[in-house]
Amino acid sequence: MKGSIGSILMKVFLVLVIGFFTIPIISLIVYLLREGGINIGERFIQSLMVSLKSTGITVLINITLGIPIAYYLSRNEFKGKRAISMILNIPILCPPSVSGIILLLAFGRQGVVGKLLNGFGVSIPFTFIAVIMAQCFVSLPLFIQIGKEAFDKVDVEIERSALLLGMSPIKVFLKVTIPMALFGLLKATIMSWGRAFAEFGATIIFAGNLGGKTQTLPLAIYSAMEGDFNEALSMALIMIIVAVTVLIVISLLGRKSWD
Amino acid sequence: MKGSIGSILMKVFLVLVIGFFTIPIISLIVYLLREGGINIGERFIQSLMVSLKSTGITVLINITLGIPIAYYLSRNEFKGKRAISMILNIPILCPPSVSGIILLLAFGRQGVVGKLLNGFGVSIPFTFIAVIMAQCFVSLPLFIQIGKEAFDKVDVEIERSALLLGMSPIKVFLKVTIPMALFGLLKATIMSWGRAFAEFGATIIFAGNLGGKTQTLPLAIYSAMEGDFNEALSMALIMIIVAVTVLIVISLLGRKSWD
Amino acid sequence: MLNVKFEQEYENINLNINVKIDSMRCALVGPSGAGKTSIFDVISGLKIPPRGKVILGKDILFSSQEKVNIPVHKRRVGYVRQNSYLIPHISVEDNIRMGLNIDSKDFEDILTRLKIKDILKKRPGELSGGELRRVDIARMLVIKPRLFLIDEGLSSLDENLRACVFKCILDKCSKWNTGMMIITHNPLYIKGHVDSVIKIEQGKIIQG
Amino acid sequence: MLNVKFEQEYENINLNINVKIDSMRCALVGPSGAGKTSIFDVISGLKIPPRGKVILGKDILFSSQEKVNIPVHKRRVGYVRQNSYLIPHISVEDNIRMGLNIDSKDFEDILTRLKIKDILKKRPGELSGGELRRVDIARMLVIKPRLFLIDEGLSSLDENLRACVFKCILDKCSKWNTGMMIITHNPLYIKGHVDSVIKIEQGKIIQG
Amino acid sequence: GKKETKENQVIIYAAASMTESLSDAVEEINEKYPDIEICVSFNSSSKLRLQIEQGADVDIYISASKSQYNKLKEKIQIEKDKEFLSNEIVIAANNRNAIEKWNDIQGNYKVLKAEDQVPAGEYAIRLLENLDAIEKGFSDKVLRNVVSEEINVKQVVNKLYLGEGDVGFIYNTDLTEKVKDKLYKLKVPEAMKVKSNYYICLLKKQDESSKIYNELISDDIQKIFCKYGFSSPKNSQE
Ligand SMILES: Nc1ncnc2c1ncn2[C@@H]1O[C@H](COP(=O)(O)OP(=O)(O)OP(=O)(O)O)[C@@H](O)[C@H]1O
Ligand SMILES: Nc1ncnc2c1ncn2[C@@H]1O[C@H](COP(=O)(O)OP(=O)(O)OP(=O)(O)O)[C@@H](O)[C@H]1O
Ligand code: MOO
Ligand SMILES: [Mg+2]
Ligand SMILES: [Mg+2]
Repeated sequence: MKGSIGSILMKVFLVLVIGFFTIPIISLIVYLLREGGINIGERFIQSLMVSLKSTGITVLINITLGIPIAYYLSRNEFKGKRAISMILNIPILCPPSVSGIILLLAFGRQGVVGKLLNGFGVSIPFTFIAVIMAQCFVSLPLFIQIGKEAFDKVDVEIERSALLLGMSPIKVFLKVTIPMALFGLLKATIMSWGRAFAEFGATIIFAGNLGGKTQTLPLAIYSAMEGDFNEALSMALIMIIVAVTVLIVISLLGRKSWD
Repeated sequence: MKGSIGSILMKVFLVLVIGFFTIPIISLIVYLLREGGINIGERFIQSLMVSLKSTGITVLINITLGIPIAYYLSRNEFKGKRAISMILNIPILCPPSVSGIILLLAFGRQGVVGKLLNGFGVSIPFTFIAVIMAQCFVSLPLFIQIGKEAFDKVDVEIERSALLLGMSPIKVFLKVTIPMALFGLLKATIMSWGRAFAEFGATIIFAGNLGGKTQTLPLAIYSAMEGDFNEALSMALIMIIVAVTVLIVISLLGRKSWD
Repeated sequence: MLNVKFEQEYENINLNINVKIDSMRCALVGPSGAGKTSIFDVISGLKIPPRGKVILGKDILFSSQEKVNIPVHKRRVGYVRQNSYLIPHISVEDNIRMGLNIDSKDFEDILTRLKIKDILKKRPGELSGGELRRVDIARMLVIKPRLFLIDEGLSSLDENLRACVFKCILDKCSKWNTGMMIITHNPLYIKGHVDSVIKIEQGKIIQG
Repeated sequence: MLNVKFEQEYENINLNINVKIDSMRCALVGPSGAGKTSIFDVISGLKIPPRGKVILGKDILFSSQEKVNIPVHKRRVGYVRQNSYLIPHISVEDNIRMGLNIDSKDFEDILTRLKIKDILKKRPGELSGGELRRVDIARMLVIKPRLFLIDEGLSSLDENLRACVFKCILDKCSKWNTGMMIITHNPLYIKGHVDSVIKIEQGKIIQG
Repeated sequence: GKKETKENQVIIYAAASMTESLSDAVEEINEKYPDIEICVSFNSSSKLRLQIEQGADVDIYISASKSQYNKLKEKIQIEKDKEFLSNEIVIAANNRNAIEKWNDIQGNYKVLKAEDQVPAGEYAIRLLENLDAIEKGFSDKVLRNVVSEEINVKQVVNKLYLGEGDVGFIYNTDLTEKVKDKLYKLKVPEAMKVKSNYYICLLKKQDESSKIYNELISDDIQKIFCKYGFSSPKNSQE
């Protein structure tokens, strides 16, 4: 990889790929500058709030459920493990709209579980809770899969040696494992948050598109496209900027807690 | 994690999560059984072929570009690395429809790069190439991020020791690093393939929707939803089955090459 | 004082250990692959054999029959393993303080005698082999164990340092009334410092 | 025959090495943290010092001034490091065969004398400390190196085995006309087997 | 301090093509009934119908086509309904090509239409068939040049606007001020024109729902819709 041909090829690859991913964003900025600049309204703020609130909760759920499960899957061998790993891959393989439909079939008023809930007077679809469920459905598997990689990276012998010092397993987990897996877990958090933040297809079908309630930013962009293309693109650009800002903040937080 | 309370909590978590992900799929099967069974037509076969062909090429591109880049990012520190890692996160944070639009703004007939290409008589949108570009845009970053984790997992000292044996860096990479990172790379392949296979929003906007040419399976399912709901759900179920089958085959292939 | 009994089969060797140790300071010797490390692993709880029993003082640490298995972190066995497994992202000092269970006078004394004061701020990845080993010994010593195991812990130290470190270990162990066992291939320097020598060969105790 | 010169500063020590070795068999001794491993790392190319020069025979392996740096895999230096870094997912035999560069007679001879024939099918993770070390020695020996470095490679072996392994290394090195350098804290067993002893302290050569 | 007063909430599911106009109308109605909270969810008529069938809690549904409205009627009891607005399918062109007459579009242009199941696609086919009667083979020639069957009509508009497509079939209401600088419609013979109809359905009997329903079909509000290019259904012939 360090031979001169190899390293030149490598640079070509990198430039190609980076170009492929940056040119579209530059194009977006160029287009907006040319067509009269940024133009957003109340809808943007409203849906941004819905997005930040829902993805915040989703990420908390992902961390709470995802970290123990990822750790468990990383450290234990048991029968049924492959099946679990398959099941966790399915939501990643489903087109989001299909995810939305099957969530509706399961938790909708007519759904297998939904009917039961309905008996207790609970109706999930088209509520804020549905937004969170749709986001968890698509992002939790991502968190678990990447989180598991992060835990796999931590040498078990280091954990075992820490036990010798008299630290309880919980303490070892919190003080040794988590810090060593931190960068990986951070990546899992960021990527699953991004997946939730960008989620569109499952949300619009399972949670609907009610302004201020279930209309997340991607849905608002979709709605804006119906009327004002420029507004939609402006929202898209600001959405990307917000997302990148959140990214940077998360990485800085992670960096701090690392030291 | 092995105390009895901990392990009970863990089991509860697992059951909850597995339930959350399986109930929707079971609901889908129940619904289809109740409403007259599976019902698919020519559109399914046609779009499945488009999907398998395009995702196959996408995965090849991901592997070819992704493995060297992931390895490079894993083993080298250089300024600009954080920027690259940021850029690679952006497509993950973009709602797919936004990805589609910015691809159009960049590579469309009127786009920043597209105009140039148009001068040579090349027009990308509405072609099979556009399908692949859309898929790469959303799946390559995923491959690189997970692939990097996989390479991070490999102890650099083992690589360095292999160099001492007189193996060239390329040989060390192929015979030591790749096999040690294999499971992680497999996961990267599977997840990026899944992401490409399930891709909808970017494809429909950048590549359009023409049966037999640019209509992938998720697009066909979406189209069917407008008309025949049962057909749409049947396609969704078979899509999931095909996807899981491919998953299993990939993991088995990986397992073989591991030994 | 210590009673270890266990069986375990591997492809190339069957371990069949049954040993009773009454002395406070004991050496374990034998050829490579005889099963020395395995005994320490079983005592410390890192290895759980299919059949076996470990009794330390009056406490049953492990018994496959009675289904007892005191978890590793409750055994208070200080165990310097053949390899070091320090926590890489924190400093040497933080590594040592992780299980700290003694007063600061003893702590300072150990740091001084093990000559690790200069490297307290470094990360484990920046240490030489012998430095790593001394840090490992220090962090296992400061937990004030009821039993202290060293697996070839001193062979990577030069003669002067080895004597100094060994003396420090012996002093602390007698002060705390802690039993000590050492695996070594170098019987010279332990002579006179241990009360008994256990010899093991091919997975079996042949003298001890 | 071998000329090593380099400078490197660390927080706790400055290494300033300048040594010329003419003997074919040489021992490197000195207290823990003196810089022994660093010298081997520089010779083998694992460590690239900011300033320095390494000449082996007539070849410049490294020179910061002339911007020469022969990559590790082209130096043909066999280097048994303080820790083992075997490839975990393949068998011991496959590990050893990875850099195989000698005929099968020599190969068989090494396996026999290092007593690793019984464990060829095992994975590195299933080996004892001494077994691991012998495998490591074997895999570095079978590349038929032009220079063979051992960093405390023999201290984890019992006396009999140590003598046997050392003899095997010496035999092969003389047969191939390979230079040998060994780091040890146990000057007894090398006595009579090496032509010169280099002493290092605090990052400086003090005798050699 | 959340406005979670459920009784005073009216939920409308409306065809996506009404996004701009209905938002305007709702604002107007809100001034009259400040104590009623009106929430609107926009999506394609068929997705909305599906959601209502699956149990969405909806007061009013507005469909962009008769077929979706009919399908819903089979499954769910509707309190009141009305044929409510009318729209027209038109041939739009981007002004980067100088296309003048409707029969110019058989040339080598990139044609966009909504897919057949979507109302706009269905109407486009009907328009082509009508025109085929004037010029034999016209329909086939145009359909051969279709580069994409978009999932909704707005995608057609956006891609025409960006210049990725040359010609497309869209609604009259889609030719808003915002796109008029780049898009224009081609004249077709009056007799061949294809109209589409919007249906509004009241799904709940409650007071508030009825109030809003009545407001939406009132003449005052109709005027707002007309401003956006809709017309009253009276002068349409389905
Ligand atoms: N990467 C590094 N960063 C900081 N300090 C280092 C690094 N590598 C080595 N050192 C320091 O350089 C000194 C010499 O290290 P070296 O490993 O060469 O010692 P050594 O003579 O092999 O000692 P030992 O016998 O304990 O293995 C030590 O004090 C060590 O802490
Ligand atoms: N996990 C394992 N799987 C298979 N075999 C094992 C395993 N652990 C140990 N063994 C075998 O058991 C035997 C004893 O191992 P042990 O580590 O106890 O040896 P030892 O006496 O410490 O040797 P050394 O002095 O070389 O460290 C060895 O032959 C080793 O190969
Ligand atoms: O239901 Mo629509 O208005 O044709 O998207
Ligand atoms: Mg051992
Ligand atoms: Mg050293």
